Amino acid sequence: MSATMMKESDLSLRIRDALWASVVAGLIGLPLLGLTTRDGMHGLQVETRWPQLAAFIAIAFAGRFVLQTVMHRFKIAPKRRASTRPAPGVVDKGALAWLGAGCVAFAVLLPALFAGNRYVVDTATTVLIYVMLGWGLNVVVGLAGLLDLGYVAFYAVGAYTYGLLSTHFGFGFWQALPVAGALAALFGMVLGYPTLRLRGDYLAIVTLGFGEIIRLVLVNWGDLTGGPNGISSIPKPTFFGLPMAASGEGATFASVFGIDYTPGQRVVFLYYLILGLALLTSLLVNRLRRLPVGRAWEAVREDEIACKAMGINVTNVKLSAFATGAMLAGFAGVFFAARQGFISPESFTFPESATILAIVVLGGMGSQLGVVFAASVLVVLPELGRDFSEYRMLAFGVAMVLIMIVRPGGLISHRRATVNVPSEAKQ
Amino acid sequence: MINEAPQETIEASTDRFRIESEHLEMGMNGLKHSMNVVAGIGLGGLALTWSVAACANLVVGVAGPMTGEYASGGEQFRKGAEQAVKDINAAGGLLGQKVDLVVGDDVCDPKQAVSVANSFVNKKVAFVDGHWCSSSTLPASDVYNDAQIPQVTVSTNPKITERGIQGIFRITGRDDQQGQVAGDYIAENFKGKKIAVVDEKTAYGGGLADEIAKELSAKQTPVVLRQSITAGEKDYSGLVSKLKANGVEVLAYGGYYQEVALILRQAAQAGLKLALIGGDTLTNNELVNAAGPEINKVIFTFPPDPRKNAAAAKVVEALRAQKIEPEGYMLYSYAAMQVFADAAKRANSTDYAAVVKQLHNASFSTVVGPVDFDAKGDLKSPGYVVYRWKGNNYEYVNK
Amino acid sequence: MKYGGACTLHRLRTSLTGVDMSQALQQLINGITLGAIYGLIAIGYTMVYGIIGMINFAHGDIYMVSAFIAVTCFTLVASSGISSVVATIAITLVVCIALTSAFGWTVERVGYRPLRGSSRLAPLISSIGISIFLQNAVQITQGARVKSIQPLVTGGVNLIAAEGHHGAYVSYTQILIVAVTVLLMCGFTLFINRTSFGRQQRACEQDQRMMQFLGYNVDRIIALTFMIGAGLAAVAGVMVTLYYGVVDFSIGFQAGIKAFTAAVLGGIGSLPGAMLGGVIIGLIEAFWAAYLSPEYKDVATFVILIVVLMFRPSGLLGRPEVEKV
Amino acid sequence: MTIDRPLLRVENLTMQFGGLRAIENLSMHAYAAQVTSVIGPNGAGKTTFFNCLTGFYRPTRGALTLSHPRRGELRLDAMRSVNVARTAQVVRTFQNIRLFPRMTVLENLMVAQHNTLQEASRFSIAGALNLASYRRASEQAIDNALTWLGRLGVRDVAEKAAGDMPYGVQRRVEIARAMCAGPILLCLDEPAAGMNPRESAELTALLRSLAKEQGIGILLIEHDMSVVMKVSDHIVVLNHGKKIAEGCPAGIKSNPDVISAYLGEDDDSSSDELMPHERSAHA
Repeated sequence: MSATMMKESDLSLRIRDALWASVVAGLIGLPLLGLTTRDGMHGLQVETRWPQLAAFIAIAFAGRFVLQTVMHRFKIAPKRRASTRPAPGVVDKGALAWLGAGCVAFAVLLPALFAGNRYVVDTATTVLIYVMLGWGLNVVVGLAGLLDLGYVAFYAVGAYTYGLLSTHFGFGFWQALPVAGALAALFGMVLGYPTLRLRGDYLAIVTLGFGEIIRLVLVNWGDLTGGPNGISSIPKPTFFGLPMAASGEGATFASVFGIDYTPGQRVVFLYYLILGLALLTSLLVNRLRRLPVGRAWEAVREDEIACKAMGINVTNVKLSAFATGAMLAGFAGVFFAARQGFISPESFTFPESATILAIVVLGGMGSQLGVVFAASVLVVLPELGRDFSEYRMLAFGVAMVLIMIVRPGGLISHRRATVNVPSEAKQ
Repeated sequence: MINEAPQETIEASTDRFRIESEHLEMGMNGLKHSMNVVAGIGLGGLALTWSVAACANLVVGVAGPMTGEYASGGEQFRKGAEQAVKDINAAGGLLGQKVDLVVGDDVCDPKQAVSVANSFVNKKVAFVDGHWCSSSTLPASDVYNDAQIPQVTVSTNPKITERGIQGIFRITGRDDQQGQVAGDYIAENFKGKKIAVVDEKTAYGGGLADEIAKELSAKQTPVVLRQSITAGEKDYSGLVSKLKANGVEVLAYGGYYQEVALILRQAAQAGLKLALIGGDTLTNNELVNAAGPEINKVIFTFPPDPRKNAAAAKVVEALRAQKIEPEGYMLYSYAAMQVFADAAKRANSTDYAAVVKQLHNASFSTVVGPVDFDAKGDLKSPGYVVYRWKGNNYEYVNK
Repeated sequence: MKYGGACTLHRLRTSLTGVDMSQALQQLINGITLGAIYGLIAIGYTMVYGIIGMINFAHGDIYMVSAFIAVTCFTLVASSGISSVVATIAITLVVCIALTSAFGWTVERVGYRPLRGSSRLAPLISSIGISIFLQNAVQITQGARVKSIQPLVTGGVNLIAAEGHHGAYVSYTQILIVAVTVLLMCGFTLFINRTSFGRQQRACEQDQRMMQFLGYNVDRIIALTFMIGAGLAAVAGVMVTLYYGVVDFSIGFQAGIKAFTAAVLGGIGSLPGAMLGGVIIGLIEAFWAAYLSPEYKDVATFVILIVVLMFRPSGLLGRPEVEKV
Repeated sequence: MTIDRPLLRVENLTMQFGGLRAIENLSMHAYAAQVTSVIGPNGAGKTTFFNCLTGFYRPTRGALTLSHPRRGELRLDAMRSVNVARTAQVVRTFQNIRLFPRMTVLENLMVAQHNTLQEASRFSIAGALNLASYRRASEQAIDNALTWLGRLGVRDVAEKAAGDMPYGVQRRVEIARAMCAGPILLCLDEPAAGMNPRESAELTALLRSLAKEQGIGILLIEHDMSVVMKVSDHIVVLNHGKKIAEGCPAGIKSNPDVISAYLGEDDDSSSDELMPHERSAHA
């Protein structure tokens, strides 16, 4: 009896709640869905779309109600205070390791699985670029805890370094790679220095500012960067000096290996190239994490004052984090330039930085595997949406919000210890 | 329970969206789902390969900014292509095959342009109509060249045809050519007036303004102010008061219409009387409302208005019947398709080499008049004409 | 950068020759107008930051939405045959503030409340997500074309009418914008300092936990803060629509960044700071654009921001945080 | 162990915040191999003293001189906190525990040995290549850490996240971490706070043995009189930033000024502090 009473009361509760939801839906739907303006003969004219608005409100009501009921039924408590600390690993280490191995295997086999499917391989290449960028930014944001909204600047530095060196001085991909990395790292330190005293959001806006400054300089310093025209016909990377071409002067990859050239080969080659770079990055970052410098990064994130009291030079630690992250972005930039063959400032805008940051956070800060998944989601989603392009960025935005709400700690919020008690010492 | 309501409101926005939201959920619940997402690349790919396998028809692509800042330009471009394909199919298709049109949205972003290009290659398109922005055409054309797909673009940046790519053609003039025309016009019609040359820093605008400036100096016409601004701003009061301080009467502008509208309005507000001369993008009728009464001060260069061609009459009629005004590049997009279809017919195949050979040698009659490509792929006789906006439509300026 | 410096110097020399007082005055006026708008948006950032210590990246897009609402509203009112300019503006303001604050509320509810107490980056990302969503939602529902209304308030005052069209000119719109902003600021300061909500709001900034223990509904206070921020952004949206007359779905980003910069420059968390920062940035832009290189004016803005922060790590009016050991 | 020359000499140290004098003309000595306690009612300026000592505050006046066995006379008041810990090897703990919460206990102790390891890793190159030299160094660091965890009886939590540990454990981990940094002067800010009598008794024993066998000086801020009285060789009593008494535990206990300073306190929480522990101290 009382039970039914209960049900009744919270049923009405749910209805009231759903009504409230639909009221809000009405308020925000009215100006966007309900009314719109079209260019008329003289000035704008207002058009109404009541049916859409009504549908919208109805769906809001129904959706809210159903959702509430479901949550009520399955006793899903709304988690208000999501824990600051990453939730204890979603899965145990073993499973993660296997998953990682699985991803690598999938990545290696992908060109075979989709043989001749240029588009898939190319999209996978894009994913890997973002994975690499994500891992780089992870050092700065995930490990050292420095919020960087201008990361794309270093990506640009790398790309333009290769673009300029190759077009002006005939540098090859492999020669340019270290130069670009070093230069980006240098920028990382230069830009990092003024931000050392800043925390949190002050750091955020300053790094954002740096990103914009770099972009504006690229746009306006026409003599060097070609301004908005960018740099075109940047050479593609070679396979140990063998060009990937139908028939270049001298030996080509195809001719040497006695196979006939197909444009697909280059795409696959580029894919394996970035895969290699990404795996190297992963190894490097993993290794650094286990080194004193890596632990210092995390320590600074956790408590700067304690670091000072332990005699750790916080300045150096932060700068090393900036430099490392920047260097990796520089490498990614070189590859980007080589793959596109054309670079212009449009590719290095703030939304790019935001996307990379989103990848790191959605992935679960500090988790390499998480970055892989997040990058896949954020790159593949818009691609899948290409055919109904209008709605794809819409979905993209929603995805970011939903993932954050469902998993505030990121897809994989699981921290691996950097050092363990040696087994013989255990007892 | 706190957070969900507005998600629903978001979901409500479209049923298509819900299709996607399935994909989103993948991301949500941790690993195995995320695994699916990785596989998602695969699924996406498979879906595409199937779609290719499914249609035995001849596939052609049209690419441009269907969303984003320049969406309206892309829309014109797409409508033109759609109409062309419709008409071709109505006439029994091409080489006995029905023609399917696939649309690629590059948002005028070089990275996405490459992605679109690759998806076209994947869908085995026989021909690409586009891209629209120079900054998209440049990187994409490498991919098409790689995959041996002929391409006809309306991008006006000279560089595009200067890179020795065989299969790329341009059915409009180039910035340097229209820059010349605009420059001449200014030199002749605004003798002794104070002239400023301003551009927004885009591949299109910068190039155009430089050409105008070059032509003016060639004609010994002094320029009191050469200036660049950043596109996408809203406040150009700085520029305006600079123009005012220099007593500028004629503003030659290289850039898109959004900025033109703002500059004119803010100039008017500051009580500055200006004549503004710009390039082909000022055909966009968004400018009419955006610039308000100032519109009548806008002069621009554009190829001869194809709507006035007898050859175009039928198409124009057909489009107007669908409440579509064939303005801007719509008919050029249509013509690009015509050219390809024609070349394919003559070559009696859609094979790259054959089609390109035809495109280089043969001459075609299209809705934009006779079309002849030179060795580089540019028009042999690119006519640029000067127009002036009058209220809601533009007309030739009689010199 | 070096090149930039060189060319600006060059520009400086050339332009200083042709410069007269009236242009300076003109830019002062333009700068203050622009700054007022930035300031109005910046307050939204600064309030939200003050109360939950997080950046609301969607704020700029809320302002954009309000501009669209304003366009629709202006058009409706015009077509409904109300001719009085004052009435038109008043109605639009009310409608915009009401609807826009609904957006503010929703943003908080969707993007922030579920994430309260989780890592500081989670809400940042969700708000970036919301910002992307809003931009595209507007683009889809309202169209990608630029919306424009005919100038509503025309005419102005010539300050130095003397030598021909070299005079400094204040349009009535500019006067209106500055006036409204000043009024709003005064009223707002009173509101925050006098009313009980103002007190609660400031108390929350000090210590949310305590407020909770004291039995205040912190969620409600935070939600209201978001709504107020949105309301002010709405005013900015209306003003911008009046001022420029042209609106498109991408205006939110630029303005957002600038306003955010303004908030930080003035010392994030401080209301007068936000206004001050806004005006400073407005002036920097106006003068840099007029006398030096317009294309480098944003670089200038950010460089100045960075320099200021290097010497005052918590902005001009922000209370410096002492290292608590 | 010779206690002729003091390890730390504090000469009329004054710390002023605006109008408020947190410390006024404090002069005192601390010796190697000895435990020197600084006691006093709340707000007596004890922690401020530590902050001056470890370079977090710059003293308004006065000198803090450390006679380092190898590096000679060092003026701590002129050093940045980093160097106080690194060069002068003066390591401290914090009243409100400052561990690295999301890192494991073992990692916390490894971070404390950062400089040695960083040295060994040769700009992370030797480390990245995992050369023998670095491997040896890190193995040493690990069992050094484990040893200290053992000494403080918290070895079993080595692989747990430090932030998840109970209060008492965290205190001990923090001490272990400080010891890993290899101090010659160890400054402990209320180490016994939040420990039960048994734990604090253990702590007392531990501190004494640390001082004696390692020969390091220990500066101790503590409210728990039972600990203070047992562990200290020398006690300095502060009140309102001034030194009101100094001497051996017995002397301090019977010192009228001290009693009044505590009992005189209107705040009774601190007044009863002395009495109960008095008894337990005698018991």
